[in-house]
Amino acid sequence: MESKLGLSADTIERCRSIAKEIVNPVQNYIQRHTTDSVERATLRLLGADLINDNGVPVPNIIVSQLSDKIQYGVAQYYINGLLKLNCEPDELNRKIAGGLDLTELDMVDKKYINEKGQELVETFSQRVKLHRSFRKEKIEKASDAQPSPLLYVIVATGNIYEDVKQAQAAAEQGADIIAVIRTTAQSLLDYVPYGPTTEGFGGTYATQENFRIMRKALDETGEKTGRYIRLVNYASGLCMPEIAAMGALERLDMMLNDSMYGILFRDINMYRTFVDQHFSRMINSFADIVINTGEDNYLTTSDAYEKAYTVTASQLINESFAHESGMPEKLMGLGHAFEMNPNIKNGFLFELAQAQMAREIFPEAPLKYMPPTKYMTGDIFKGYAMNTLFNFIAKATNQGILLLGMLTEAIHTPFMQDRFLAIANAKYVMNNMGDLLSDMEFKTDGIMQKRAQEVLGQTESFLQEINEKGLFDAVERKMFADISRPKNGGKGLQGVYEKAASYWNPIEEYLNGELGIQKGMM
Amino acid sequence: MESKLGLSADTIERCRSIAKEIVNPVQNYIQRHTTDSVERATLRLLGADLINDNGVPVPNIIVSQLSDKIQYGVAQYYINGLLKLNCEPDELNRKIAGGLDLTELDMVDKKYINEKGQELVETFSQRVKLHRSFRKEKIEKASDAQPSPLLYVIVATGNIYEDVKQAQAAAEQGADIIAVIRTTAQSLLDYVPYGPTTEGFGGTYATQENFRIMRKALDETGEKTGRYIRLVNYASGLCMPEIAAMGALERLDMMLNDSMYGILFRDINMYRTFVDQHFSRMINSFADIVINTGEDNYLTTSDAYEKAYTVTASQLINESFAHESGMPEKLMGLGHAFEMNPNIKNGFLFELAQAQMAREIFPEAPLKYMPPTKYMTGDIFKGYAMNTLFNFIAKATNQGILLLGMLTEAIHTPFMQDRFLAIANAKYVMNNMGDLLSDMEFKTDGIMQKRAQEVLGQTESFLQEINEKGLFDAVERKMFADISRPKNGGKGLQGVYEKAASYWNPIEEYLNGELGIQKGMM
Amino acid sequence: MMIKAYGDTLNDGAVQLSFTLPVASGPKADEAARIYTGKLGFEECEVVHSNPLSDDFTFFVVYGKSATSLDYSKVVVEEVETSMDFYEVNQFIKEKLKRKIVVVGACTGSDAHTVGIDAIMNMKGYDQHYGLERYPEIEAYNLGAQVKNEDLIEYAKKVKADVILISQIVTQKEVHIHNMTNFIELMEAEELRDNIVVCAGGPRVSNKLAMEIGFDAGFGRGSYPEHVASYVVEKLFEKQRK
Amino acid sequence: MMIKAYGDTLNDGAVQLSFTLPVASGPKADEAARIYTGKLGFEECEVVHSNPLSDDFTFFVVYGKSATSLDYSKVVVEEVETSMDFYEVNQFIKEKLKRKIVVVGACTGSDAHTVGIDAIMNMKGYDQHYGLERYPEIEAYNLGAQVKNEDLIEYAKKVKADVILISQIVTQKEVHIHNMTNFIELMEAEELRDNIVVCAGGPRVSNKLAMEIGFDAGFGRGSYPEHVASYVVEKLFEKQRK
Ligand code: B12
Ligand code: B12
Ligand SMILES: Cc1ncc(COP(=O)(O)O)c(C=O)c1O
Ligand SMILES: Cc1ncc(COP(=O)(O)O)c(C=O)c1O
Repeated sequence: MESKLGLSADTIERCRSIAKEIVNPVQNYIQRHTTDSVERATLRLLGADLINDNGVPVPNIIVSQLSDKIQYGVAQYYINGLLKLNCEPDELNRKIAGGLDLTELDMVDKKYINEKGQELVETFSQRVKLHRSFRKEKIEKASDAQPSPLLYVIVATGNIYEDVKQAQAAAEQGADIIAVIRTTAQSLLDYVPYGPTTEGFGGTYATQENFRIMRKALDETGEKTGRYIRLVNYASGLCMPEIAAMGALERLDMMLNDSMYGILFRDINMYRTFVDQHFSRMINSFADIVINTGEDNYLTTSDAYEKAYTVTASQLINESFAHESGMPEKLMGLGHAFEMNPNIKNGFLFELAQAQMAREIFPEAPLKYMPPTKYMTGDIFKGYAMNTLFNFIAKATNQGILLLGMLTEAIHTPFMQDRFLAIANAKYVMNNMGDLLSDMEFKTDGIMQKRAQEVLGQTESFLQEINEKGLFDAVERKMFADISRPKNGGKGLQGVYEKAASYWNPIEEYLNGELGIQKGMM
Repeated sequence: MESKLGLSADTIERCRSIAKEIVNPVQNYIQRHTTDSVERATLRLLGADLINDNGVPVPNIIVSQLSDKIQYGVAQYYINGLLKLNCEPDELNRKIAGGLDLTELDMVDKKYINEKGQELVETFSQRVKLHRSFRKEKIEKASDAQPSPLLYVIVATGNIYEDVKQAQAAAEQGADIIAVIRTTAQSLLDYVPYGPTTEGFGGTYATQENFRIMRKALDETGEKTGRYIRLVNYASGLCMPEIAAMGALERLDMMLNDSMYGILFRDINMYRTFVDQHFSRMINSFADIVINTGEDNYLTTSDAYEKAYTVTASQLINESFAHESGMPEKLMGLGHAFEMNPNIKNGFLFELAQAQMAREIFPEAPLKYMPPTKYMTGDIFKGYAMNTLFNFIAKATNQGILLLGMLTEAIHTPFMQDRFLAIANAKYVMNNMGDLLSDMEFKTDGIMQKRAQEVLGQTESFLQEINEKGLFDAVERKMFADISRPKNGGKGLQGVYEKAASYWNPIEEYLNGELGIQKGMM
Repeated sequence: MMIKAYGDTLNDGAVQLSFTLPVASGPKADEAARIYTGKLGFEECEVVHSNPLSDDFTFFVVYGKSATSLDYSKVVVEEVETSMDFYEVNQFIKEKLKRKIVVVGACTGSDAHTVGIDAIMNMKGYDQHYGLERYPEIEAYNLGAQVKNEDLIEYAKKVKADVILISQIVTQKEVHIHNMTNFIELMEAEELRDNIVVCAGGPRVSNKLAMEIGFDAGFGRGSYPEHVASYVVEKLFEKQRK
Repeated sequence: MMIKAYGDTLNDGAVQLSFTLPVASGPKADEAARIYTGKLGFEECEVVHSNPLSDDFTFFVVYGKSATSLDYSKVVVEEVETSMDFYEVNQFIKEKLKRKIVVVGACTGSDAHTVGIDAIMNMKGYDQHYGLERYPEIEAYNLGAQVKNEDLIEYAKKVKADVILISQIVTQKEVHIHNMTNFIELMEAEELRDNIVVCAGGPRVSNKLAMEIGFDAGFGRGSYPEHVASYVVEKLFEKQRK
């Protein structure tokens, strides 16, 4: 496909290979390390679940019991428990919640652990494969009813049961994707809450039970409307791999999962995040879960016109990291956003150029396009007009995933009617101007072509600079989003461990095999 | 300028000459006739004004006094009165209102009448020329502050004093043009009400005093904001020439004035309307008043996609009639509208093609682009989104006069905030995508090019058909807007008179000279 | 069943408002808007946006929560019965009324909006719904717009109308109510009211309003020809049986 | 001076509302919306639009008129004085306070929104208005977001702050009020409240709200650095003179 924007394929290629060079040393670090959360995710995939009377989840109990042994991989101790007590995970979970200390059990022969490990991996794998084929079938059946871009809305009442009402209503109105926003600051919890929850701030706790409740509700509405309603939650944070694991088990369809979001926007330690994102993306890749990256956050924090290139650079880095996790392009919901100051003259042209550029650089990725938020005000009417132009560009540039703007963005998390109005707006616009771009051409060396070329050029220089410094240092030196994060600062560093030579993780092994991930030098 | 839509210059030329052929026989009729309203307008321009105790305006009293003499032109009798009673118009008006019957006065020598006539014409001409130069100067000074398209909003409270508040607020918010909508059914009154009025339905009476009040208010706000605020009213109806006369005297800047609107949409007799529109347009031409034609009405009555060609055809006919009145293109605010069903797939493309086509066919005319009205509903949010796309097209195709859509169009005449929201929407959109069209090209033989070419083709056939039947018969046979109007039906036919050979009208003579209008065969 | 407005939590009572106050923009105006909304009965009023409209007027967008609730089970609407489609209506006339019926319609008074009455009556219909002129069992006369009540009644007498349909679109200063009331008065003066089924329609005409004024029924936005057709034939049948 | 909402005629009381009711769409729902709006105190309520949101919910747009009026002359706002610009503030500090002042700011609690506090404090400023870090006479420390109240106070003690600025953006379930109240309680427990000028800011933080909770002042949407700067230096000067 020829570039409508006159972008040079060589420059794009160069950018991509610099991104790979940037990622390489980080990947090297990742492969030599594990984290609390990677281990807890592994436990969850093998069957660990439940909380104790103090609300501490079993995976956390196990990891703290084994703190000095984590470097060997905690899976073997959990499996050893199953073998020693001759029980299934459910029972073992109850015992651990009741006070059983796994370190007090003698270890059986590694051979048996291996065997049992394979069995549990098989259970996990079967479950996820069933989800995959179920989803695939539903999506194929509904493909005519759900053309691109898919309409994505959030629910965020804080109460999973209210969320269900809101989500079902939205799905009936035409939403294809429902994201249950998490309660504020859940990303900073170093454990995953348990059970159904009804009290959150600005969102609802991500718990496995909440996933199940919403999954069931959306499947119902999907049946009713003859469509497949995708469910999204947030992996990012200190529990990134665990939440990915829960998503894989409960058939979520998308996961917020960025390689650097936690570092920059949640002050989570960079080593922790890099290791976590890799393992969580392996799970997503295997479970056929589309990730959503968080480039929009650069633009809400910095100026969207000035810093447009940081988005493109981050997309390329995210892509490179995702490749390392065995992720195919079709699962890469790379993020970007319509966040320029609405008062910029010809802002629409710059946004259009930017969106089209993303489309051309990542032709296979189902780009996730985020609506105006930063410049939304209490003027809900103005906001509605901005969303109209946003929807226009989304359709004109064939974005894959359209996160709908809410007219009340600056006021409150969405009311039921806000979502309805957003969906109606998108449907109106997209039907009305659907074939516009194929009916027009960009003027050679016009405003839009020049803008895209300029941003691509800036992206290349920026990536080069990062590569020279190295990613760790670049983050420390404020190169992203004007935020400096010291290498050993932030939350969660204490949960990072160098793997012992004998480190064993049956899930990781299995996924590496399934996803064809090449291990680099150790 | 090359056609972006690939329209054939030959076809356009052919359409134009058919339109002229259609207009020729009508013009011939027009020149041989006068009407009550033409005579009353003439009287007003010579100085007649005031009402009697029953509210009957002096011009109407004179015309009914002279009913059997109208064929000779009433001006001479009024002037005779001035000479006989040796007074100025003010005094004569009072006397007539008080009961004086002009027919009872002996006629002085025609020579004196002629002389006095020239004097009064001179007074009229001076007054209008002063208005013209005042307006020209103000507009030139403010030209940077008022780029194209000019933003046009309506006020319609029914009360001239409320209208003033609303109009001034709108002008401060950025409106360039204020139209005072007339009370419903004023077009059917065969006289012009008098004085300031505070009771109208869906609009405010057009009276000369109301014109003055609003003119003064807008001049004030214009001074305050460093802009020139245009004032619009409606000529159409049984008093078309009179209202044009009042507009010329009070420095209105635009006038709703269509060659066929009254016939089709108000069931006014066609002979009456054709004669009236001609004289009223002569006045507008001389006073440098931009006319607004009413093609939008075809689309609110019939389907906008199917009947798009009727708009283009009507524009060409309106243009041809306007030329006959000595009107330069820059005063031809030819109408069209964004009225397609919002659910049509690619409706935006068709609207864009249509608007661009009008632009290309009438490169010098300040096209008046009307907003969505028919498909507006109580869903004010949806309406606001539709207005966003409407504003988009207006700017993209460089329309001259942008009648802003109101989000409450389907509910009530505009509230003060409705106008504000409309202006804010237009400003946002137009600044944001201002240079889009010059940055894009229409795809050769794409949806838009084909659509425009198709509509132009239909226009030619339609004009041909009208020409074969003749315009009078075409109207009778429902060819416009699916409405049939019999030649001798409708209101006002009794007010049409064949001119006597000695017919005398000093205003008409003067304007014919000033405007270089060639009299055809009689 | 008691109900309240719903934002994102049952019974939160959340409502969006917008309005203009005749005061200059500024903190005092914002506070006035908050208090005003409070006086309207809302709690937790938030003035989320304000914008000057001129030196003397300011526009506000406000969100508030209201404790007011409504017993939904007590809400009664006299819905117009609109059960039959084109074919069924014609069938019904043939079988039950056993003769063609005569319908006269117009948009009355100074109101010049023909599109609504055309939607109901014209041959081609509206939104893929045939108009009354297309019904083989109905003799339909559409007099167009700006028809005087007197002329309409005169015409109805002439063609021996079973049904008169009135359209009223302009409502400013309640002109539609005056017009509709005047029509009913004339009908009564002529002692025709009881013999002829009279219906009104228009975007601001509800069944309730029309009945209060003395019509048999009223038809609001979104009406289709078969709605009024099925209503009037049932009504005529009912009258016939009395 | 009594005021009412204004649509197109003085004192017409016209207000636009939109809301959702937890009922299935249909004529009964429309009627319920009309009655509900009536119960909210509006007259001439017109349900101009309704749309199903699901089987159990319906959205409405309604226009109504309210007889409620408000005595505008009785409205009081304690406006924060915001008289000086960047240069004047620095001048004022030099001349009147005669020493550099220390300002510590943060977005507190679980709130992670830095843009607001950055707008006030960062060197580069916001919307062409320099932030406090750029003021030569101010020593400004911006601790960023998600700062615990305890940590903030600790830090303020360490740098001997004259002023503490708090930003609160998330307001769901009134989390900002809890957070702000907790801050004041801690300040009082540490007996620092009287020595330090404390201001809060955020899009839903009004001067009124902040003062009720115990802050010296509050700054809402559209605040600029010089607003808070000129307020605090005047306040400090006032304290100094006591
Ligand atoms: C088209 C239009 C016009 C056209 C009319 C062309 C024509 N041939 O009819 C023109 C341009 C001429 C026009 C003029 C005016 N209009 Co106008 N017009 C409209 C517009 C845009 C659409 C109306 C329409 O056709 N709707 C589509 C039809 C199908 O819907 P409907 O009429 O509601 O009919 C449906 C139902 O109500 C019902 N129904 C209607 N009648 C009947 C009768 C029966 C018996 C039954 C069973 C059912 C029924 O069934 C129909 C199908 O579902 C509306 C705004 C809007 N979007 O609603 C303004 C609007 C109605 N007009 C308005 C005004 C004020 C005027 C003017 C008075 C302005 C002026 N001062 O010049 C003039 C004068 C008209 C006059 N004397 O009456 C106002 C009325 C405000 C108010 N509430 O009082 C509106 C709301 C616009 C506005 N916001 O200001 N208008
Ligand atoms: C950008 C943004 C984010 C970014 C923040 C990036 C960053 N580095 O700050 C990201 C994406 C991380 C984010 C996340 C979330 N956000 Co957020 N976010 C926004 C957004 C779009 C813009 C806020 C903004 O930057 N405004 C621009 C600044 C300049 O304005 P300001 O903050 O009002 O500040 C001005 C004044 O208020 C004042 N001011 C502010 N503070 C102070 C302090 C002092 C002392 C003074 C004097 C003045 C002052 O001066 C400033 C300049 O005028 C708003 C929506 C909106 N358009 O407002 C939602 C919004 C604030 N977010 C919201 C939510 C719910 C969240 C989340 C909780 C969602 C979730 N569950 O994940 C998360 C978590 C955040 C958390 N833990 O706090 C809600 C809050 C709802 C509510 N009323 O409670 C909003 C309103 C969106 C919505 N409709 O749901 N968000
Ligand atoms: C990639 C990514 N993860 C997570 C989040 C938000 O999650 P939290 O607020 O829980 O960190 C966002 C929000 O924008 C995001 O972009
Ligand atoms: C050319 C023209 N004249 C007049 C009018 C309306 O005037 P009235 O309703 O008084 O006939 C319109 C309205 O659309 C119009 O287009």
